[in-house]
Amino acid sequence: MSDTHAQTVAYVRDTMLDQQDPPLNQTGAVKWIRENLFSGWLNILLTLLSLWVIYAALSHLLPWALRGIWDASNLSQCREIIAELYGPDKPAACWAVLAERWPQLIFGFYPKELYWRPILAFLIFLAAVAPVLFSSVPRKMLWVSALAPFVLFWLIWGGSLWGPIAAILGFVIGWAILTFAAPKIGNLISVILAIVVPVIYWLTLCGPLAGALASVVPLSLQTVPTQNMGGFMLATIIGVSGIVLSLPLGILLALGRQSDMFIINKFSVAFIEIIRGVPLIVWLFTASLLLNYFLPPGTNFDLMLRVIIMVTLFSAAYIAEVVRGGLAALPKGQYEAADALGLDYWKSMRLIILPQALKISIPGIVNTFIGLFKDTTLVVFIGLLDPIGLSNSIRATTDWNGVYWELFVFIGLCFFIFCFSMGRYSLFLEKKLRREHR
Amino acid sequence: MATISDPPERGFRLSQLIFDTRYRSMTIQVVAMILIGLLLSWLISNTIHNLEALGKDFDFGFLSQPAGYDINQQLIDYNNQMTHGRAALVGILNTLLVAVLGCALATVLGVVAGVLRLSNNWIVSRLTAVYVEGFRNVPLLLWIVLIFALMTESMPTPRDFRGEDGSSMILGESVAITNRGVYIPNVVFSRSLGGNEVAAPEPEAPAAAAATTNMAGTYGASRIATGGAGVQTGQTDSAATTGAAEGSGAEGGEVIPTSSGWDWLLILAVLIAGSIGAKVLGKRATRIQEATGKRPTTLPLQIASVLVPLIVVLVLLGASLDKPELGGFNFDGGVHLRNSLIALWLALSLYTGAFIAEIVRGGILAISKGQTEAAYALGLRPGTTMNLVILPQALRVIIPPLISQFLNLTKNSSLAIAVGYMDVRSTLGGITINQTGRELEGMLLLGLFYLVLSLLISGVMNVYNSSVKLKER
Amino acid sequence: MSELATREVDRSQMKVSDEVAIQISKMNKWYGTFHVLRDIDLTVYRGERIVIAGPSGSGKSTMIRCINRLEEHQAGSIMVDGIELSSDLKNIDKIRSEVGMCFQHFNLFPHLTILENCTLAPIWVRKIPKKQAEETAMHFLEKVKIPEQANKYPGQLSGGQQQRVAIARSLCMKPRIMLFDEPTSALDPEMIKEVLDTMVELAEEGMTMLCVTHEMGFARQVANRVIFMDAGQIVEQNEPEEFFNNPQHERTKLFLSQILGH
Amino acid sequence: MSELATREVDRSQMKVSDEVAIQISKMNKWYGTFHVLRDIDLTVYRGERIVIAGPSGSGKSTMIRCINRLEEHQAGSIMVDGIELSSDLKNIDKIRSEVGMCFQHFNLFPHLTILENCTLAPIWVRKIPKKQAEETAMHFLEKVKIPEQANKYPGQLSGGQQQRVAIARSLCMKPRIMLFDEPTSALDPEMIKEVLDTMVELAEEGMTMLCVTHEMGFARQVANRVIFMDAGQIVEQNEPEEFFNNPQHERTKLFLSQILGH
Amino acid sequence: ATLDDVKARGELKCGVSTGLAGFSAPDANNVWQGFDVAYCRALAAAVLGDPMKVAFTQTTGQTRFTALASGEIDVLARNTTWTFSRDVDLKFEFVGVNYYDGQGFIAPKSLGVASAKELDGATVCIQTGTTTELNLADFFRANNISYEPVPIETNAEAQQQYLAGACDVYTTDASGLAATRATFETPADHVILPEIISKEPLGPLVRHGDNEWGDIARWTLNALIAAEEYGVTSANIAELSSAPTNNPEINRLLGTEGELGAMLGLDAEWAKRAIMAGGNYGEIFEKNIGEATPIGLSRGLNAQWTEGGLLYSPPFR
Ligand SMILES: Nc1ncnc2c1ncn2[C@@H]1O[C@H](COP(=O)(O)OP(=O)(O)OP(=O)(O)O)[C@@H](O)[C@H]1O
Ligand SMILES: Nc1ncnc2c1ncn2[C@@H]1O[C@H](COP(=O)(O)OP(=O)(O)OP(=O)(O)O)[C@@H](O)[C@H]1O
Ligand SMILES: NC(=O)CC[C@H](N)C(=O)O
Ligand SMILES: [Mg+2]
Ligand SMILES: [Mg+2]
Repeated sequence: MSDTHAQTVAYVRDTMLDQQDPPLNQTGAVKWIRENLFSGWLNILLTLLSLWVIYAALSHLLPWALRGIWDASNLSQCREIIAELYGPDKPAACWAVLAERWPQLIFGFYPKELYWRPILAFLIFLAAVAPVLFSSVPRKMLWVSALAPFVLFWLIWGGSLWGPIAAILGFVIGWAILTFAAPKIGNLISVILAIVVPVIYWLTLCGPLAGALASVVPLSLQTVPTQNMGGFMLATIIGVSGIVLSLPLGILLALGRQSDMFIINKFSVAFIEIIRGVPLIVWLFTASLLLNYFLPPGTNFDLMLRVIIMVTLFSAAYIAEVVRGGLAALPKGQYEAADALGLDYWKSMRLIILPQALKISIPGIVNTFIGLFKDTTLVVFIGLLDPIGLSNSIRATTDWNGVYWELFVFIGLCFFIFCFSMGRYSLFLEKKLRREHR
Repeated sequence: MATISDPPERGFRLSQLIFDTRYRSMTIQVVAMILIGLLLSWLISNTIHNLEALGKDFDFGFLSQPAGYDINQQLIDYNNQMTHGRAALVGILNTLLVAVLGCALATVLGVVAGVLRLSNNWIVSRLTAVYVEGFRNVPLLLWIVLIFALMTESMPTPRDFRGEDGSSMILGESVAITNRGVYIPNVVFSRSLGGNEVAAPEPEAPAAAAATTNMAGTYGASRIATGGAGVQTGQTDSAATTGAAEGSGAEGGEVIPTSSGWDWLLILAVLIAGSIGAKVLGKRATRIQEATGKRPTTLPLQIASVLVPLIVVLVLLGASLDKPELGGFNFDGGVHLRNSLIALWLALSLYTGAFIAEIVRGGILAISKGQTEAAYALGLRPGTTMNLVILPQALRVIIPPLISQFLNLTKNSSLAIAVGYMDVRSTLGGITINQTGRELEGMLLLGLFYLVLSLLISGVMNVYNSSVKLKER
Repeated sequence: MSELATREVDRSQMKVSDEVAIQISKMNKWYGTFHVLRDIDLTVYRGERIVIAGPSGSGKSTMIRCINRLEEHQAGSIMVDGIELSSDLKNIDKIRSEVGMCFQHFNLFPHLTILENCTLAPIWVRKIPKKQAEETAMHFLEKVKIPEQANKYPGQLSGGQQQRVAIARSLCMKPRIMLFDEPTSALDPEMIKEVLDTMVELAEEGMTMLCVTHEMGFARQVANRVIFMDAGQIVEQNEPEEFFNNPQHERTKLFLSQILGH
Repeated sequence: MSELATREVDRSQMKVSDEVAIQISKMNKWYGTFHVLRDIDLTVYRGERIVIAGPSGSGKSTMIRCINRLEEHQAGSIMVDGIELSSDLKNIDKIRSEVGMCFQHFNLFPHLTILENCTLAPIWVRKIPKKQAEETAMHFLEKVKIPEQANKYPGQLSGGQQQRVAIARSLCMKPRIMLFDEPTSALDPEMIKEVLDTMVELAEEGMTMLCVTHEMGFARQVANRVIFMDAGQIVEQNEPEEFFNNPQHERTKLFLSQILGH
Repeated sequence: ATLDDVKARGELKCGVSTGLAGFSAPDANNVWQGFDVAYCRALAAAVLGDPMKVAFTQTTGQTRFTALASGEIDVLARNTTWTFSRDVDLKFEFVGVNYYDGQGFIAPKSLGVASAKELDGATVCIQTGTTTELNLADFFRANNISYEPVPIETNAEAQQQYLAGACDVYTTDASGLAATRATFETPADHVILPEIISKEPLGPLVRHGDNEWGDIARWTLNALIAAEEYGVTSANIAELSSAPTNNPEINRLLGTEGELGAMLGLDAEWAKRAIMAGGNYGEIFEKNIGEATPIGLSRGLNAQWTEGGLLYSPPFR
């Protein structure tokens, strides 16, 4: 080695340096503004443009919203008040329509004195989803979640408590068959039995049993017919039932689509493609107009129920595709390891494959649910009174003829809050998953 | 050493139906088949019974009966004496129109917003986040209704354009934005391939026509035409001048400029030929680069190869602009983009654009930072890196969900019902069903139309998917 | 290997019975038209420890996986514990619960803790009470020296630790036959030693073992028999002593010269 | 390592000139408020082979990346080939086309074949005719012993092959300075030998090289200088001989004791 | 049979419009009010004994017939025009006429049109799925003038479009025009053009085929009309029905004489309850759309035949 570099060779540090603060232009507001807003002419241009957009939007919206009138009994009165307060031609909102009609927008035509029931139901619902959504909530709460659907049904529709109880009994029967009979008669048969027996029970015994019990101990709430439900309550009921019901169906369809069995596979593919290929609104029209053609003469069931079924099928097809993506993302080794341990198909699905595939698919599933919730507005076209439908009928009255923005803003905000928080939840999950398996 | 036992008998036992992997799946499938068959036949027999009970039959004859209703926006010839089938066709075309327009605008919006959302400019990325979250989290129906209301409530009526102090048209008096829609100039040809009518020799007519054409010439230079052909300023200039020359040169019977399908076909063909030419130029550049290492500049040539033939054809056809003018109740002439179309189009594009923005953002983020760094470390410029390294990879991630967004947009266009846009659901699935009472047949046809459309689109997607997959492994 | 070499394994202690554990005869397998396994004939007696060696791509993994029916063979027959492998689901389930497998790529279940990974199959297949399953699991985790990781998730472990979990998991089913596919590939030399020690212990307890590995130290110390495969065929099989010192086949000689020279 | 050790590298053959290739002075870098690099002073002469060692997280990769301006430094200066690294885009382009980099995680372009990966930059940056670029690429692929893989995609190669492609790709630009970030992390011992051989060859041709590695054999045989980093600082630098036999700093001693004991 | 279904359900399902002032609209207390609604209430009172046992379904011009055909509603009372094809081809049964109407146009005064014939080139708002749509097409074709239709789903939307100036005129049944205009801020700024371009007999309808149910619906309507003719009002009905009067027609109507109720499959007091639900036809008219209301429709053609109108109930015998 040449000795030209003697000064750089044999360098030994004697004291360790302390950590210094970064230079000022590397932190603080100055750096931030320079880097984030004014680096380069394109950026400056974009910044100025954005500032202008923000100014334009706010300068129109804010005065209108803040000047708003909260206290008036009809639109012309409201306009008079505005003219009096701010002079003519000054834009101002008439929030009074919300002050007067908000119960209608939220509960539809649900009897006023029974508002406590949907509110209580909503609280129970929140308690029931908590353990499903957040793993920090005690696992025991899952029992609440399992029972909640029945309680919620009873609270919202009223009627005898025995109906839901008799229905629960069906599930108990199925569970009993699975746990007690399976070792004796084999898995496949017991699964079939566990499905068939409860269905027979629901179709035949369930009703009379509930009736008999009710005649002994009548435990019942005032019945509220479906037509009286509307507004966000309706959207929530349809959305939540659709979500809860479509998930298992979607998973089954996804498994079917992954299956090697020709007929099962093709059936699942056809089902998924047909459902997804046609707009929801056409399906809703089918539910409201054509379903009666397909059912035995004389059957006639609730429009809301039909809508829920359609919405469930529709989102199940979407969920199936999302879950299929999750299944495909799992490495083949996971299937093999489960096989090598001696787990059978359903056990390996339940214990190994689905828990992982579902975790991967959660963001997609949540997005499907957001979509489903937003799509509940389409029921307005088949005569159910969702928030948009109600806004139309509020506008149809003499008092509030001509009110648009206030209602739209309110409805939009409510949906935004719902959907945005669902979206945030899915982000939260995504981050949590990333932390768990690096 | 134990003796080896013979392989067990290969006889067939009943239990094999359940426990043997080969037969088990057969058993399950046969059972499934039977169940599905039973379900279908049950549904069909119910339908037959119900139809009988109602005294209805299953018959598509209604498609050939006269419709009796008018449709405001027709891409093909239609009047209320034509059949329901024709009306359905008009609806189908309207659906396709708004779907194509929507997909185009949504892609532009989505790509721009997706890229801006990744911008390191804080305000810009926040603002696009507000756009994306705002549109994603509020029902589309609400946006459609809202935009529709915004347009009808806050734009001036055609009446307001009358008088001195009223609203005025923009872009050199050629575009009128009213609460009934937007009126834009139309491109017409004085030597149309479909043949031109000659104005009746009324005394004032030639003068008026000449005046109109002259005006086109005067304003043509300073105007950007937004007509169907997407013509640009340069040609408008020359075309309009030609029109003016035509106008003043003609004596007696004035030729009325019109446009026919043939003209547009010719223009389309020229455009396609031009872009093929541009592609050939690009290929040649690549060949030169491969041979010498230097890539010749081709962009101006490529642009010219598209534009020059187009200008020539427009001049030959004698293109001019037919501007909207305030008539009795409405504007006459030009192209009328109705409110319903605009509201639906904007709402669909803005809404879908928000989803596309997320897809684009995700696609770009999915290409790991390492790829950019590797390209930079090799000395590639950012532009080249984008073209050769990032985009080819990001597109694979982006295109499949992008296409399913297109599918969603197409299906969502059925919300046209909210603004009275006459799409296929409103004609075939709405008025026709209502007037004829053929809901079963009508809904079936409607569902089939959407199904075929979406199968076509997803077929295209599958072809794309498998073509890029092949390249990778 | 130096460590292993110093340890004296009393090979006579390990029991080899006359009972046949695995009987493969004239087994052939194709991937599409690619003939991976050709006319494999192999008899494994209960308690034998067999090492399978061979160049990459020679079909070692494929053969092991056929014994578990993770791959289907197309000709010939495989009998495990006297049961023929066919499409019969009941037989497959029975065999799989008797044959443990430790994968080249571990295939741990990332959504379960280490302990849950180990107890899952005993609880659901063997129907063992949870408490007892956990005790067994802890026993084996201690054997591979990672009891303190029991409540972590696989993602939180280093590669070597993961591989040891995979070994422990397959042992928790207390299988009579164990298949190891390169069980030391992800380990650094120090770790390799630990894992091989565990396997030696198992061997001493009389478990039937098939082990694909290139750690010839292990073969020398523990195996009854070394099988050398190439291009889908068993080229040579012999006792370790003979195999290493006096290879018969040209291909074997070439391979050994590379491995030993490394 | 034994192979390398047997090979006699004639260190005096490798040219080290007086010309300064890289001059780093008082360079500091922060990630947010985290001070990653502190007062780095380093002069590299043309033709030098420098090995950078240090515990994980000590800032080795970060320093290397600063030289390529994949990371921006916030204080002090870096001069490469006499050009100061600043925000000037033209300078950056110039420097990047002179400085090759081989990443710890390869960062191959998965949508291009091996050959296309190697010819992309020569064609678009150096403006070399395609044919000629391909010839150069094949030359380097042969050097790393994978010419037969030229038309495969990165996804079809094993980790070791990928790493060799990464090395070949960076060499195809014929850079005057090469930065290697742990170029042997994914290779098995046999392959490690091959790759190190290639690097020795390059060194003999007089390329300036900075190499982050823990293969102390390489350091001993090839390097002019070993730099030891800890907590964002250069703690010690010396000729290999001195560095290994007679470390000065406590931290160095501790580190060497671990590495050598392994 | 529909009657049994309704009785079993304990509720009458009635289709109304999506909100047309005076004809059907829910008030702030969620109670439906209006002229069409009153008929449904009367029918519910007759069949179920309680006028409040009605479930109202909002239908648009497009959805109403399918809703009725599919059995989603039992009766449609939604200012629907009785036409040949609806009766025969769509397989419905109109049970009578509760309002004789015709199609008209409304235009802003400022537009300066005096006649519909001056509307060449105008933009016209129409509700889709209505006879209006077809009449309009015929009218403009017959007069050889052109127009631009703006199809709209509900009356509320049409009103919005019209007021915002998105269409020059709005056309629908004259009664609907009056109802709509009544809700305007300044009704006086709008004129209803003199032309009535069609006949629009509006009435309730039921499905074809179930004649018993059709009879009940028909005779409930007739009972309301007859009650006005005979001077039976909600004020005096209690008195008139307590004992047979000397008018046998009234006696038969109110069930104090004869078996009319039983013939319908109802009890004897069905008509009495129907009338008590909201009064006789005249009372319903005056309360919901009459001259004292903001809608301010005069009886006109809808007066009793005895007063020069067209209302004529067949005899209760
Ligand atoms: N799914 C497959 N389709 C086609 N060929 C395959 C498939 N799986 C494996 N092969 C081929 O079968 C041969 C044997 O593979 P196998 O995994 O058994 O090799 P191995 O001996 O375990 O090698 P290694 O030591 O690398 O693990 C290889 O040449 C491989 O390319
Ligand atoms: N983008 C970043 N943001 C914040 N901290 C970072 C970032 N990148 C690296 N660091 C931190 O900087 C330090 C130096 O990282 P660097 O990659 O240079 O380490 P290294 O010496 O190369 O280690 P290894 O040998 O593990 O590759 C580490 O402590 C790391 O956590
Ligand atoms: N405007 C309406 O909704 C009803 C219109 C007309 N009476 C019809 O039956 O079609
Ligand atoms: Mg293998
Ligand atoms: Mg590093």
